[in-house]
Amino acid sequence: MSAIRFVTSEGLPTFLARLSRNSRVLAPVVKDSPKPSVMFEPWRESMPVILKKATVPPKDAVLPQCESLFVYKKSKNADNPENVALHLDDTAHATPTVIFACRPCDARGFAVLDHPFLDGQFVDPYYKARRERLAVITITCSSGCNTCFCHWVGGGPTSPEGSDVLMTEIDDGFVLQSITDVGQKLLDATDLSDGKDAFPKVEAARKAAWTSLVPAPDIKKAPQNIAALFNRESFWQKHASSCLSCGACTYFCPSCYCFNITDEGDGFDKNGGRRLRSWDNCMSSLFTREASGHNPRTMKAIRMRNRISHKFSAYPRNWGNFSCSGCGRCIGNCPVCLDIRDIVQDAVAVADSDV
Amino acid sequence: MPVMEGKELRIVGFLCNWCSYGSADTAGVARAWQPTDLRIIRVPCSGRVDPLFIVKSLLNGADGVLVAGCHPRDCHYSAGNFYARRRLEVLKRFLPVLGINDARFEYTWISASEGQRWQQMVTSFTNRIHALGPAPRFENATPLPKVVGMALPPSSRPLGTGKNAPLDDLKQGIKEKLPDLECVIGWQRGYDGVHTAPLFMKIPEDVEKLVWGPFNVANPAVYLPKFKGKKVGIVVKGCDSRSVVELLQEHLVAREDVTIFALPCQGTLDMSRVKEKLGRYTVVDNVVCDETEVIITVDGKKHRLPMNDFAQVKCRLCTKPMAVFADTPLGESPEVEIATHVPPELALLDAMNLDERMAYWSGQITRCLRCYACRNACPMCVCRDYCVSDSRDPRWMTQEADVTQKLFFQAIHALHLAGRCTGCGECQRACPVGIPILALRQQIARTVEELFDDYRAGFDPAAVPPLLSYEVEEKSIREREWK
Amino acid sequence: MRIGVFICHCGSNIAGTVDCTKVAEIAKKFPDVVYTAEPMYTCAEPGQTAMEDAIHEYRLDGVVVASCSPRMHEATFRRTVERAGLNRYMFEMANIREHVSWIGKEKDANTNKAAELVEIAVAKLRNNRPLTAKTFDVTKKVLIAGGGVAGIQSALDCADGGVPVILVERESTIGGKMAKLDKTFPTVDCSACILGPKMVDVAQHPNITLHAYSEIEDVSGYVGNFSVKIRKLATYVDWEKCTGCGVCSEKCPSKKTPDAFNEFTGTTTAVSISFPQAIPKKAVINARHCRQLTKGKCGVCAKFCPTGAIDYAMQDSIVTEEVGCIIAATGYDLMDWTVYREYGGGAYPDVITSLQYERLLSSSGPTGGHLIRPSDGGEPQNVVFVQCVGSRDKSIGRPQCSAFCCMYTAKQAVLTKEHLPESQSYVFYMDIRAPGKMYDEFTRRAMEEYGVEYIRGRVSAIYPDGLGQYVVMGSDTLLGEPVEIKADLVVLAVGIEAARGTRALAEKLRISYDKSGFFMESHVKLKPVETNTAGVFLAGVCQGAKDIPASVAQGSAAAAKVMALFARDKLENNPQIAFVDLRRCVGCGKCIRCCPFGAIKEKDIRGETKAQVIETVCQGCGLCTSTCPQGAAQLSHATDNQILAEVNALCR
Amino acid sequence: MNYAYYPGCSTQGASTDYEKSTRAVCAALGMNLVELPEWNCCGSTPAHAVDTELSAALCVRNLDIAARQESETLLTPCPSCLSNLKHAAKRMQNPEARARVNELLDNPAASEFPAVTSVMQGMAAHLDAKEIASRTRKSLSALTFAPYYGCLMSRPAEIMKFGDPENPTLMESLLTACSATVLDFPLKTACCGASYGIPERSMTARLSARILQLATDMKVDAIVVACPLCQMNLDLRQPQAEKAADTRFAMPVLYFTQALGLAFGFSPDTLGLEKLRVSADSLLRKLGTGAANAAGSR
Repeated sequence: MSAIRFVTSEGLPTFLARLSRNSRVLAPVVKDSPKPSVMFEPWRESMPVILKKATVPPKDAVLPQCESLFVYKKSKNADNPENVALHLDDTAHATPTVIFACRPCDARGFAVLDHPFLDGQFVDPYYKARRERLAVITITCSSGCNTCFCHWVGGGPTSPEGSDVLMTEIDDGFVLQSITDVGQKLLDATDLSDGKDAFPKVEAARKAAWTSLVPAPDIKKAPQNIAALFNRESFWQKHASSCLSCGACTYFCPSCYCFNITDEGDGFDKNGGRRLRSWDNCMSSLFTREASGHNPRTMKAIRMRNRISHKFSAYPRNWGNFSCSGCGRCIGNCPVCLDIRDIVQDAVAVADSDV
Repeated sequence: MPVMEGKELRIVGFLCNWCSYGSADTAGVARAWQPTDLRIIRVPCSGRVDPLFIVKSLLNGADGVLVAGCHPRDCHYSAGNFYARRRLEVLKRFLPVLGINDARFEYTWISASEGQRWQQMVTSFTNRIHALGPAPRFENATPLPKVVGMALPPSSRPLGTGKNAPLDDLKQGIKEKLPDLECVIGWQRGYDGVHTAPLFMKIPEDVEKLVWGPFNVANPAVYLPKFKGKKVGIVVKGCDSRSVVELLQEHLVAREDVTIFALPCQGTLDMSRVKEKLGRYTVVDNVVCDETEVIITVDGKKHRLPMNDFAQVKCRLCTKPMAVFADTPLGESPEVEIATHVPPELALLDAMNLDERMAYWSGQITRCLRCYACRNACPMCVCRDYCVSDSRDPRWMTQEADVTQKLFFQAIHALHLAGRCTGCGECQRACPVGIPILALRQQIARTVEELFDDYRAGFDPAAVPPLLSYEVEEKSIREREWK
Repeated sequence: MRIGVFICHCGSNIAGTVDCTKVAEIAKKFPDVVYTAEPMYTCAEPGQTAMEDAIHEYRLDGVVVASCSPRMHEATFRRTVERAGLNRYMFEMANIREHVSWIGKEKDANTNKAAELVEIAVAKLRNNRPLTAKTFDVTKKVLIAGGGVAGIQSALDCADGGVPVILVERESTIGGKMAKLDKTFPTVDCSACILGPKMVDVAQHPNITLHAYSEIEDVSGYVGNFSVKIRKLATYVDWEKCTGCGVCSEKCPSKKTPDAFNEFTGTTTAVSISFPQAIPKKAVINARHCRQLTKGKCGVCAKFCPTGAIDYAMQDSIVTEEVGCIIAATGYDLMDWTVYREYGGGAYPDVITSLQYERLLSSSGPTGGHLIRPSDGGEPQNVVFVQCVGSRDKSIGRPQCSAFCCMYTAKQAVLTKEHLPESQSYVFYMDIRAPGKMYDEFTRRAMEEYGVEYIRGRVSAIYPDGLGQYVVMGSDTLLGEPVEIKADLVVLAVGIEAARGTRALAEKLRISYDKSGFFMESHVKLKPVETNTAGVFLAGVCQGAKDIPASVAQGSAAAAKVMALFARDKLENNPQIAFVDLRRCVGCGKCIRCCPFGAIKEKDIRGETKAQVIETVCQGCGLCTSTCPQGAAQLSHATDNQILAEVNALCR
Repeated sequence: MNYAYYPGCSTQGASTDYEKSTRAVCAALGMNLVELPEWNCCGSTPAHAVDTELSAALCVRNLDIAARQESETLLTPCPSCLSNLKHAAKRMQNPEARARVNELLDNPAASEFPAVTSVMQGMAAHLDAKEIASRTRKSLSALTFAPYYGCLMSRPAEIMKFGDPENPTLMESLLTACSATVLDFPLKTACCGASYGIPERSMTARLSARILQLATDMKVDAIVVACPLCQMNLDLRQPQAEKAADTRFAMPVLYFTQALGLAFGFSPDTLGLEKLRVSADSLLRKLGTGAANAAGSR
């Protein structure tokens, strides 16, 4: 039986303060700017938290924009300058972290990332260290939105996947429901009052959320249909003609995890040499440019094919589900309003009509 | 090897091989005592000094940077220092907008015989830097939490929805020319009624999808260079046409290859404000335009958006609602009141002191994810796949996600746009996290205007961009006045 | 890499204020440094030998020498490492003498700074690449622009030395300004008599091809291999047929044509030969005054020409010459003195320029050498000479001295007395500049033997007195009094400027020019004949004001430079030049627009426009590198990465 | 059309004839001169030599009055006043100077001042030559004039903006519009020596004599001037100049407004011709106009 707790809106700061005793708490906050954005930031006393969907998903908590895989230092002996000593530190640094008030789509992103980083033949130690120290408190959505399509891809406004705690807003506060053991422990460690009585209200709110959605089309055939279109360049060209090849889709995607590895600095530097892992963007021409200068994906259409195929065909074949949680950020962020939903639907339809 | 802790500050000098390096030698031969802070990097010519070397130095811990070259007209390479003078002056006026004290950077001319002058120069510059103290660093700045709201400047003309624009005539015009063209770039309805997406018209049926109105925010000129060598048409707003002019100027498209279709623009919407106004919604029920407002109904709720309140800032300041030139212009260009208002993004910075600006940028730039939407949406960012920001040779930047790297990229972008930026604002519009980066380009555009006879990019395809030319006697540059 | 660092003591020059041992200790810890040494004198033979030995013994593939300025010994050490088998560019210098030990007294700070300069050098060296020079052929032919006395001298010297010469002259005759002079100082011998024979030699020399009435249209190429397009202006007279008989000119009805050769002191005919000794002695039609060409009817000259040389349909033509060197000898023009409103601004007929006066004195001039006032033809009694009109006058932006006016003014005053013994000459001067051989003696004679009255002071105004004379107001600064002189004729010693079109030519030749438009020499003192463009040399006043003997001397000097260059069969380029990474290049042409040498051209590579460096033309300034936004254009030995390595060593 | 008008002190005493003729001619041209209320000295000769800021403050006070009247143009007949007013306006563009001058004033000066210009330029801008010609009642074709501007009117060129500083021609255009013959007078901008009128009278006499001599040699009927000080030197002090040159000139020296006034048909009294030290009767006879009441007697 999961733990169910209740917190009033006014009680949230106390709750967050309690959480941040043992962990870094990442909570959404509005960044002031002509075009305001909502970012996850480590919670501090009196930081005004906003419960809006964040502009950038909290993926950074497990897969930072840039991290040092290892740092090395070189030193020389003045008596024999040819003799260089090397010291290498490859500790995986991880801080216990609670993500507060991400959305179900964000949380599902972690579930997507877990497969390649934890489940395959190779376990990524850096990811693992962070993931194991992570707890996710998700706030369920009260309605759909113009760019979201979580319910197309197997999720929904109240989907619990990837979450440790689900939080739902009701008229006078929030009900928190643990989903996992981690969540249960997390709630148990707080002094929040019991919320069982309010749970019917929660169920009503969740149901209302679902009914607000525009019905989803059937894209179950996407994996095979997209694969069937692999060699149809014209299809991809049509859908990529307006693409600018930037990373406004991938870098903001809760489930994109491509990275690049570069070496920076020198062992003799004060800061040492660093092997960096940083986000990479499959829509960029550089993504596949080889050292020789050759590039198998010079055309953006082919890069678009890669992105769509990976999310809706290759990944599902490997891991079962789409590597897309339908958050819609790639649509809303795209400077030229490219819509991944159109591409997927079109792929399903075009390939179907071929048969 | 650090500077002498507590005694020296980090001062970097870029000296041309022929005159100024020689003057430092002459000073040495004359045993002219100098402070020990300066470290000299020898370059062939002051024209070789990319302003970005200076920005990089200053962002990465230099407390002062001094560039010296041959006196004007004495350049070993005839004109290197003339170009350097323009570029370095632009840089000098750019640094403060980042929050870097421009007194930390100086450039000067000195001949190989002027050893004594070199001694004075090094001494006075070093004293100046010591008086300023160690340079504050971005990574240590406390981010400025609150940004003051920006006042909207008065509009240069009545803004409207363009509902009466002769769209049908335009469609007809496009259809007539379409057979000779690879395609015509325009706008079509996007994923819902309040968004448009680029449209590439190839067949007459495509032309029917063309839309015109306040949702046509994207600048279609960004696609033009890809069509180099092919016949292509483009539908433009006035601002977009300035980008086309710049591309023509840089020979990235040929005039004979591009057919320009134009309608007078009455303004486009600031989509971030529209988004705020509409809030989270599921379905757009209806979009209706009357002359001056857009009425949007979402999820059954009606919102009125007067253009005067919801247009992009650049539309309020627009001086060119109609294309600079077009092959098929339709409609009359509205009367525009030419007033020079400082764009609000820039006015905001103007009102801050250097420390505040540094804090402002460190607060804003942190959330940059280096997605490069700003760069890729910029019609003048023609390097594309070979941008120096993500190359190893040359290797200007690392992949590190720190404030200096992120800000340095913005400096690269802004300086590479010097004299080329038309202020279309696509960089800032494209930024998913709303970093007000346009201000950096605006500062450079303002500087270019001040220095080079009110030069504004994007009006004359035959103009020589000011940073690619020089005057022997510069009217507005007084580089010799510092001592 | 395996880098060796040599910290030179330079006796006590460096070691006196820098702890060299400590610098060497620190340097040992720099990346890739495997060897350090502290020679007493690295540049001395033992020092160089030790370096060569160390390179062999420690298998060094890069060397840093921390010593004096690279401007002193970079070339020396490059040769040293080359002898030891390294590429000469795998070498860097740290200047720890001029920039450290000689300018700072604190040993700690100096040592620290020296070590850091070594660190920068090592950082740079780690990014260095071997570079090799390329060789190319030389076209042993010279083009000389300008047929004044300097150009004539260069042409004759080169031609005598066996070098084929292409002489290009803008006017219809060579001779330049000297041909217009009546007499020359200080000997007062006839200008035409001494210049004439040289002009004839030019015409007759088998090695000289003369293009008169021609202009330089375009210059491309580089030292050893210039290609020059010459625009031969339409003369409307077929010079192959013209014998210079002058019948056309005699018969021409358009007699009011302004006479440029006579400085507009008289008139000539629309078809004419500028003066009797002209070379080539060929007629030219002035198209703006020819009735046939302006109104379409006349044709008198064509009718009378005994050889049928008149060709009214003639067009400009272009000839291209391939040459290895170019000598610019384009001379000067008088500045526009009418900016001096206080001298009447050109409104008074009897206020004339010294060159006009020269034509009035000349027996081949419009008056046949009879000295008269232009306004009424009367003989002037009082002649006032005003010096420094447009020279040494900052108020009109001409601070420079025109160098020869003092002397010719004295000469003209002397000639005035000889022509009109009853006349009285006055000279307003600032200083008398007579530094040449027999010059000062000559001005003294003017004063003492010819009674010329020299008044030290400037003239503030000249105005007609309403009674037929001019009042020349000035001050006598020796007496401290204002002076007023009634003059019948006023001769202005008008300052000179570079000949019209000089700036355009400079741009074609890619050389620089100073404020007055004179070409810039490569070094004010040590390279007065060379320019910064290899293979382009200067002769005569185009480089700066000078008199006839100095122009002749520079003409010969330029010829010597040409012949020295042509003594080699192959030339070698400097490998420190730009190159373009074709993958990065988007063909935007910004580098082409900026390059001061025209050393980058567009090239079509697989259907895409790309920039390409012309290796023999590039001088290695690196402007393209700092201009190219993609970092596609890179300057060898000063690439972005090399300079960034230095910046990163200092700032991080 | 209304024009703010700053008469300057000379017009109140030594050159009331200039003032009278200026007002008469302006009225005839349809220019309504609105005298600045409570104007003060422009700070000429003594003040500007002693204290530039105080002298500027004096001018600025006048400029400020004009600014508050919201006039577009401020006219003054006297070149010395004009020069001071223009210099003061220029000086006020420097924020530091402005601050110091403001300290001297009761209230800070207006941020912008109306354009200051000479009456002569004001007339030329007001009506073109053709229109001026159309107002001529009496042709001056019988008369030959030497136009004399003096040293101040056109200098320094960048401040006074009076055309070619060595060879202004505005007066010529006004007078030729009235059919007078106007010679190209080479000394039109030469110094009359006014500045040394008190300390070194002999120099003034010599400089004035040169001007008078040239005009005499050029056989003009009169010298026409635009400056009260020049007029005084050439006219009132003509005997001194004659003594210095040891000759007799008897050269009438008129204000250009007087010459124009004659052409417009005003009586000599209206134009104050009686104030001339050297009688203008010879001119009037040539024109066929009656002599002035109390023409200057010699």
